[in-house]
Amino acid sequence: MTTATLFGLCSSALVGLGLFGVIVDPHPLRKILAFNLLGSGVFLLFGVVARRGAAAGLGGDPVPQALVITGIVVAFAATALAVALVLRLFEPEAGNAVESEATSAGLEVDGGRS
Amino acid sequence: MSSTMDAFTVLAISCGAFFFVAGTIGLLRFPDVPTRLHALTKADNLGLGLVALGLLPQVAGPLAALKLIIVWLFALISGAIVTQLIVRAVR
Amino acid sequence: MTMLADMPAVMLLAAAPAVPLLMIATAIVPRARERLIAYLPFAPVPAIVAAITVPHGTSVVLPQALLGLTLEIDKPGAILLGSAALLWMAGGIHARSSIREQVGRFAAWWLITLAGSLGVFLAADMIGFYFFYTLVSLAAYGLVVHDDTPDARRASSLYVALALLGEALLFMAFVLLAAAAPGGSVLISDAVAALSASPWREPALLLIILGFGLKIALVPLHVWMPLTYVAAPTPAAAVLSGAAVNAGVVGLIRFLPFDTAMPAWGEALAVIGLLSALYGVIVGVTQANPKAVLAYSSISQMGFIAAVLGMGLATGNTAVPLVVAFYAAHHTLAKGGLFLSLGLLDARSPRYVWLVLLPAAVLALGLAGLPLTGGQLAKMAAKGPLGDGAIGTLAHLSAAGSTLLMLFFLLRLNTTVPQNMAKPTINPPAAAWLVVAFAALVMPWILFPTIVGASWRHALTHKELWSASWPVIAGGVMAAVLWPRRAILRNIPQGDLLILAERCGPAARRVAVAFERTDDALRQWSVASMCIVLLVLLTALALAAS
Amino acid sequence: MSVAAVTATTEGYLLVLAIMWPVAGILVALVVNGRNIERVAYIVLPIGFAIATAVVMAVAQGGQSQIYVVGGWAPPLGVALRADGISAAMMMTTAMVICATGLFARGEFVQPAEGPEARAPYVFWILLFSIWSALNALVLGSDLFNLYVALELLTFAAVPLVCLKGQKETIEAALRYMLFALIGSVLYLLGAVMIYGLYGTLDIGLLSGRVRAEPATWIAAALMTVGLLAKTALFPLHLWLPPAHAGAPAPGSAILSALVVKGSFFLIVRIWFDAMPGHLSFAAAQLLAALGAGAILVGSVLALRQQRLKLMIAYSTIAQLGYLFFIFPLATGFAAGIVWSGLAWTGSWMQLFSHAFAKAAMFMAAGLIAEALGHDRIADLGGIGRKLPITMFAFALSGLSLIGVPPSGGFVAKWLLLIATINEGQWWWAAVIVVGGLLAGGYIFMVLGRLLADPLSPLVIRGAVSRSRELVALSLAVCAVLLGLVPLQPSDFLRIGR
Amino acid sequence: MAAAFDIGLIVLLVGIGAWMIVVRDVVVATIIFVVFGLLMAIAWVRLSAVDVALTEAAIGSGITGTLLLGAAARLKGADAGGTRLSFPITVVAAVLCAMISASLAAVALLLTYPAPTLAPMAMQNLDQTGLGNPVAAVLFAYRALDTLLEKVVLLLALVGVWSLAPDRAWRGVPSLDTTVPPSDILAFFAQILPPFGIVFAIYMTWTGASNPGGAFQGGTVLAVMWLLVMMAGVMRAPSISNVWLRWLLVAGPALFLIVGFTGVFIADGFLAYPPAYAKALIVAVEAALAVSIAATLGLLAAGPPERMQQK
Repeated sequence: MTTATLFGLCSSALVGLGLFGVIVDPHPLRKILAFNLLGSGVFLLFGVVARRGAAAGLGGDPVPQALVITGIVVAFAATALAVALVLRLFEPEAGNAVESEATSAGLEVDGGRS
Repeated sequence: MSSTMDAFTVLAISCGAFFFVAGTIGLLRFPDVPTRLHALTKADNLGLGLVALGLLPQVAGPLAALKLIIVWLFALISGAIVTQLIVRAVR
Repeated sequence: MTMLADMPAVMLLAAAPAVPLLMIATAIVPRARERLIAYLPFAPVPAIVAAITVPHGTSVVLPQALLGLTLEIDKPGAILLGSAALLWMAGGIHARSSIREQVGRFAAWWLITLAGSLGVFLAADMIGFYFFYTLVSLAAYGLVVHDDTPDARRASSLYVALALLGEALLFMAFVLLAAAAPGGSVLISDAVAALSASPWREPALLLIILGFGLKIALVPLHVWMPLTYVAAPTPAAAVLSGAAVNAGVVGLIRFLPFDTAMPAWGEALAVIGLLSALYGVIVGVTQANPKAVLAYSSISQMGFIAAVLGMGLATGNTAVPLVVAFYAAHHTLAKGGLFLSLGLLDARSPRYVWLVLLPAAVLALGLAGLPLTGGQLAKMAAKGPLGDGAIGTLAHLSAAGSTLLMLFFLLRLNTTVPQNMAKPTINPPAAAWLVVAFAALVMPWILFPTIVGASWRHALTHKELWSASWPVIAGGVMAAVLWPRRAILRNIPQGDLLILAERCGPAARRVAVAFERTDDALRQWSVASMCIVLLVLLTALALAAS
Repeated sequence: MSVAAVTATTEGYLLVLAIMWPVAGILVALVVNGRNIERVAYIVLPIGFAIATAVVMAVAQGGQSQIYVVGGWAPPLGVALRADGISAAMMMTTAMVICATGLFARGEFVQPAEGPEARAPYVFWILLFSIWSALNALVLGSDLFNLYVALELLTFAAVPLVCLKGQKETIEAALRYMLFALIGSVLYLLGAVMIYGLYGTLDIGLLSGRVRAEPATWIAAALMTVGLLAKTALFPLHLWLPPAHAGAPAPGSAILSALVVKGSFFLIVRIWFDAMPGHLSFAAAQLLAALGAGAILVGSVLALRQQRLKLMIAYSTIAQLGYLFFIFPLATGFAAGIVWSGLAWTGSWMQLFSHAFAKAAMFMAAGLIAEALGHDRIADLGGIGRKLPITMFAFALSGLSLIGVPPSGGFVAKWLLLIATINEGQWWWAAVIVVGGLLAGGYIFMVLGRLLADPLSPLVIRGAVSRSRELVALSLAVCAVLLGLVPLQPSDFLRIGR
Repeated sequence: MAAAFDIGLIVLLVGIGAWMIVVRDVVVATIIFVVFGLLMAIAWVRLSAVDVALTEAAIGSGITGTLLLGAAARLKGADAGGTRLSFPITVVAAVLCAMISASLAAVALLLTYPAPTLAPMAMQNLDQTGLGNPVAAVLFAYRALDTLLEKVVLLLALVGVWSLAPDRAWRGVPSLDTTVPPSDILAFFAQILPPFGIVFAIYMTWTGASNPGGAFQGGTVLAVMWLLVMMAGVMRAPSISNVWLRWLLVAGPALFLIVGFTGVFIADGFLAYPPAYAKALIVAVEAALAVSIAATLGLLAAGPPERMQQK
């Protein structure tokens, strides 16, 4: 079994684990962690694809490698936004801070269920 | 000459590995985050230092040796910082 | 489908539905909206002129910017158009003086309904027909709900629900027709011509009959009619019962393939029609409210029309559309006139009540085919298609029922008049109403020769007079027997079967609650995210199954 | 599009402009003082609109796809942009709705005349530009990874829009949306990398010639499709949509419901009709349509049961999205044995465009009503129709389009789709479409009835509603109606490029 | 031997990943995640993707870890955990996820050689870009559009994070240092490390043109240094309405965009470079990007402004 195949299996396992975590973890921060695990699994598959495409004196196909770099940055941006949302949601005084037109519209949205 | 050096390398890296194992056990067994960090940093700093030391005779030139030492130093500093941050996080 | 060079005729044709729509456009300006009601009587003027002057067969294809609609006038269309437009005009005159609240809104709904009501008689393509049909069906909602009483709200909710159901059925029917039409043509004539060979013939016919059956209130799809006519303001009830209902009649005329004999469908329709005719009478005599009696009379009359259409379809009689249009036109004027007379009675002092009641009596018995009225000719014309079989005989007998019902109407009217004396505030002019009543009496005599190809003198033979008289006499006898015993007739709630249907309410609610529960469950995070995973697996499997 | 066809067309630079012009707007908006941000919008919106118009003209006149090879690096190494009929039409719809929303939002997101820069206006305009850029990138992209970046750009712009008001409920809704959308994009990415591993390219045009029917392809395609379904909020993956779309401020809801959910749908169509034509099995198409049917039924019934206007409209969006998915069984051409069936194709796009206009108008109308009344409880809307006749008219017109009453885009869409169901012999979907229209009629008239009714208690109007904002809503609703004037036949324009 | 190492690494990765999912404490899970990230970096090296390894270590583990750790610490008091799922549902979820894993594993095993690759094509065209690192060539030449859009994504995420600020704190500063007063040791380290870090970041950005490294990695190192000094209290967090800060954020993407449009006039089109100046232009763009990335990532990790700046 080649390195690529081995890491391909690893990637499959990580994707499954990440998905499982996203589904079952009740804590939103844990969901974000699990999402990152899931993302790592997906990125690893990029690595596997790149490794398999080793040619022209390169250890791997540079295209998927470059894509992963972009992907990691995007995943970080997503994590940052999600974390900011979580923090804002669980702030002790959350919800009252922005008064402007929020309460005046009186719109109640369906309370989410986790 | 080289056999002595090799023996030194083996010895140093083995010691380093021992510290890593010890640190890992501590990480797993200790009750709370600060004590776990305690185990981890000791193991990290010493273990890594010994591994770097052991590798010194094996590298090509003085520049590479310097790199190894710098790596260790940076690991020391960043380890200290990260430990501080983690402790702040859990406190 | 040639576009005639005759521009005034074409313009008139287009103006019939366009003028009311343009009048609505002015409603954007609030001040104009409030004044709009004063101009309601003028909205149907182009239609009246068009119905009289435009040569039959004239057609116009509007530009694509106007949906590319095709308008065409033929004889049945012209008869229906003219009678409906006349009633709309009289109704408009009545509304101008009787509607006092929310006049802007009332006028807007009125004009939309009017445009649709007149447009359906002219539309020659399915899209245009559906467009006008939708206008007349859905906009009538605004007229029904106008008074905003609990009854009006209940009636309008039911009305709009069933109207939407009818729309949906017809939408599907038209799609089936269009799918079978050659070259994607949406012309009604093409689609109906292709229907007999269509693989979708049976479902299409079923949907057509159900859809239009809702509009003409065939039992058991009639439940909305009594509620609606009672709840609507009088002028609105007049135009709805007289003119708007003909949208369903014209639909059946246009969409049933009379050139092919379809005994099964035709006889089924005829039987249901007769059933409605009978049912309307039976339930109608139990009603205390004259408006409700009139509504049940409409159910009965429309049932009669359905029976004529059914027999035409069964035998492949292409003369039926014209006969039915003739009959329906008389019904339009008579029924509309009767509703308007209700509005007049409200305003008249007791001394002059007979001035209203007398013409009303003529109109009412005309519906039963009283000799020398227009109704006699209408019934005569219908005799041909009905034939001499069981159905024909039964249909003829139904005239006795109509007489009974109409006499009950007059008697109910007479007993309720004193209660309505308290509000002399409105004073609708009687002239317009008299014109309608007069037209109901006279128009059939003028048109009769062109319908059946025989002189009106034919109607004055002893045989015909007797044939028209005995049902009236029979009905009179029944009324004389029943009226004193009316107390034993239990007052069946308006909408009769509706009360049974409303029992199904809780069941419907349970279904809705089940949907809500499903949705609640699916919106759980864990369930939804598991659905993703499950769907990935399912999709992959489904892709493999190729 | 074959390999040889990957050469730029003369008007191709417009495609880059369409994506980059709003990006330039974002960058400028970030550095200017917040006070000037609306002035930036006054420049960005009309010129962006002009660019979209120019693309439509170029596509229509050329009669073929407009292609731009970015940086001169042709696929598979580089990335190309491509505008075909549907992208051009999407761009136009996007431009119209965005510009209308911009006009509408002028009244809501203004910097205060005095004092320092305020949060909501600053953020709103940047998000608006971003959504525009992202949508243009989505409809023009022809590279699966480039599309992924565009998709993320869209999500990151949409999420803050949900919670712009800052209430706790909206933040919860935004978080839920964000997390669910993230799962979707990760699955899409997973599918995309598998495709690259299998075929060595991410370019949609090249893929169409290379894709083979094999298990790995099916898994990859399933991952991408379902990931995108999560972002489209197709039943049963709709958990995030009602609170998010109902909680956002009115202009935000308009954009989210009208455009954002359509972005990922567009991508699903790209995958099945451009990247892997002929690989969608009958069973899979039926599965997608079945989910659509579920969306129509559940969404409509739930809309009927809502007590709040915005939630009702949000559930209506779920239902209306369902119709779009009939494109898969009906336009693929299973019955005829050809790869393409024009009726359902045109019908589905008409549904998308008309729903975009109608739903934007409807959310705007709901926003104005909520602004005037201070609440949006359907039961207590009585009499508002009298105070805001234009708003009510806008609501009614857009509602009629949703029901499918002629003349309206919704009618054209349903007509074409229904004829397609008959032609394709899949009458079971016809029943769903008809029932859906009926239920839509139910929830629209439920609200219209309240709007027309007399108020239960004297109406208290909390704030004056600007006439110009009412007219914006009305003009969008009129757009939905005007779409009903197109001929009832397959559109040649929407076929350009295939 | 190599395979054994790989297998060990994989077992460790999966085991740690599983541990992270099941462990109860959020903070512990976060720490495990950081460790996981570092192991991932090693995995990337094993897959001959050094550029990615650096990115993973810096972003995937480093700055993400910082962010999550801070969040976990702040959430300690809050009752953020919902109810755990019932056992049967958990089992169903596990089975479904296992099926996904199994199908992915099947794909991994089914993939055949020769694998399709763009490596030869990337190398052939490398000369035209003037770069020595093919990954950089993909990022800044072949697929520059992705990179540019991704910069916008970053900025947008930042706007999104900022949008969560309370209205009264708009124009304020992120509260990095509010939880615990900074310790002297931290402040000490935070003063010695950054100079090295900055030098390293510049080197990394510069060398990225021909060796592993580049704007992302360099920018991230810069961001981490900045975060460090802010968290240690050595330097105050800036107000988000600071004009200079906003220019800093925009500079990289703006230069990228301008260079892109310049390509329309001096080269083959948008985001094309004339071969003679390709390297110079790309390095200039990378330098500007590194600064902007540093600012963006740092501010993303710092979170929304929460209070006004103390004068």
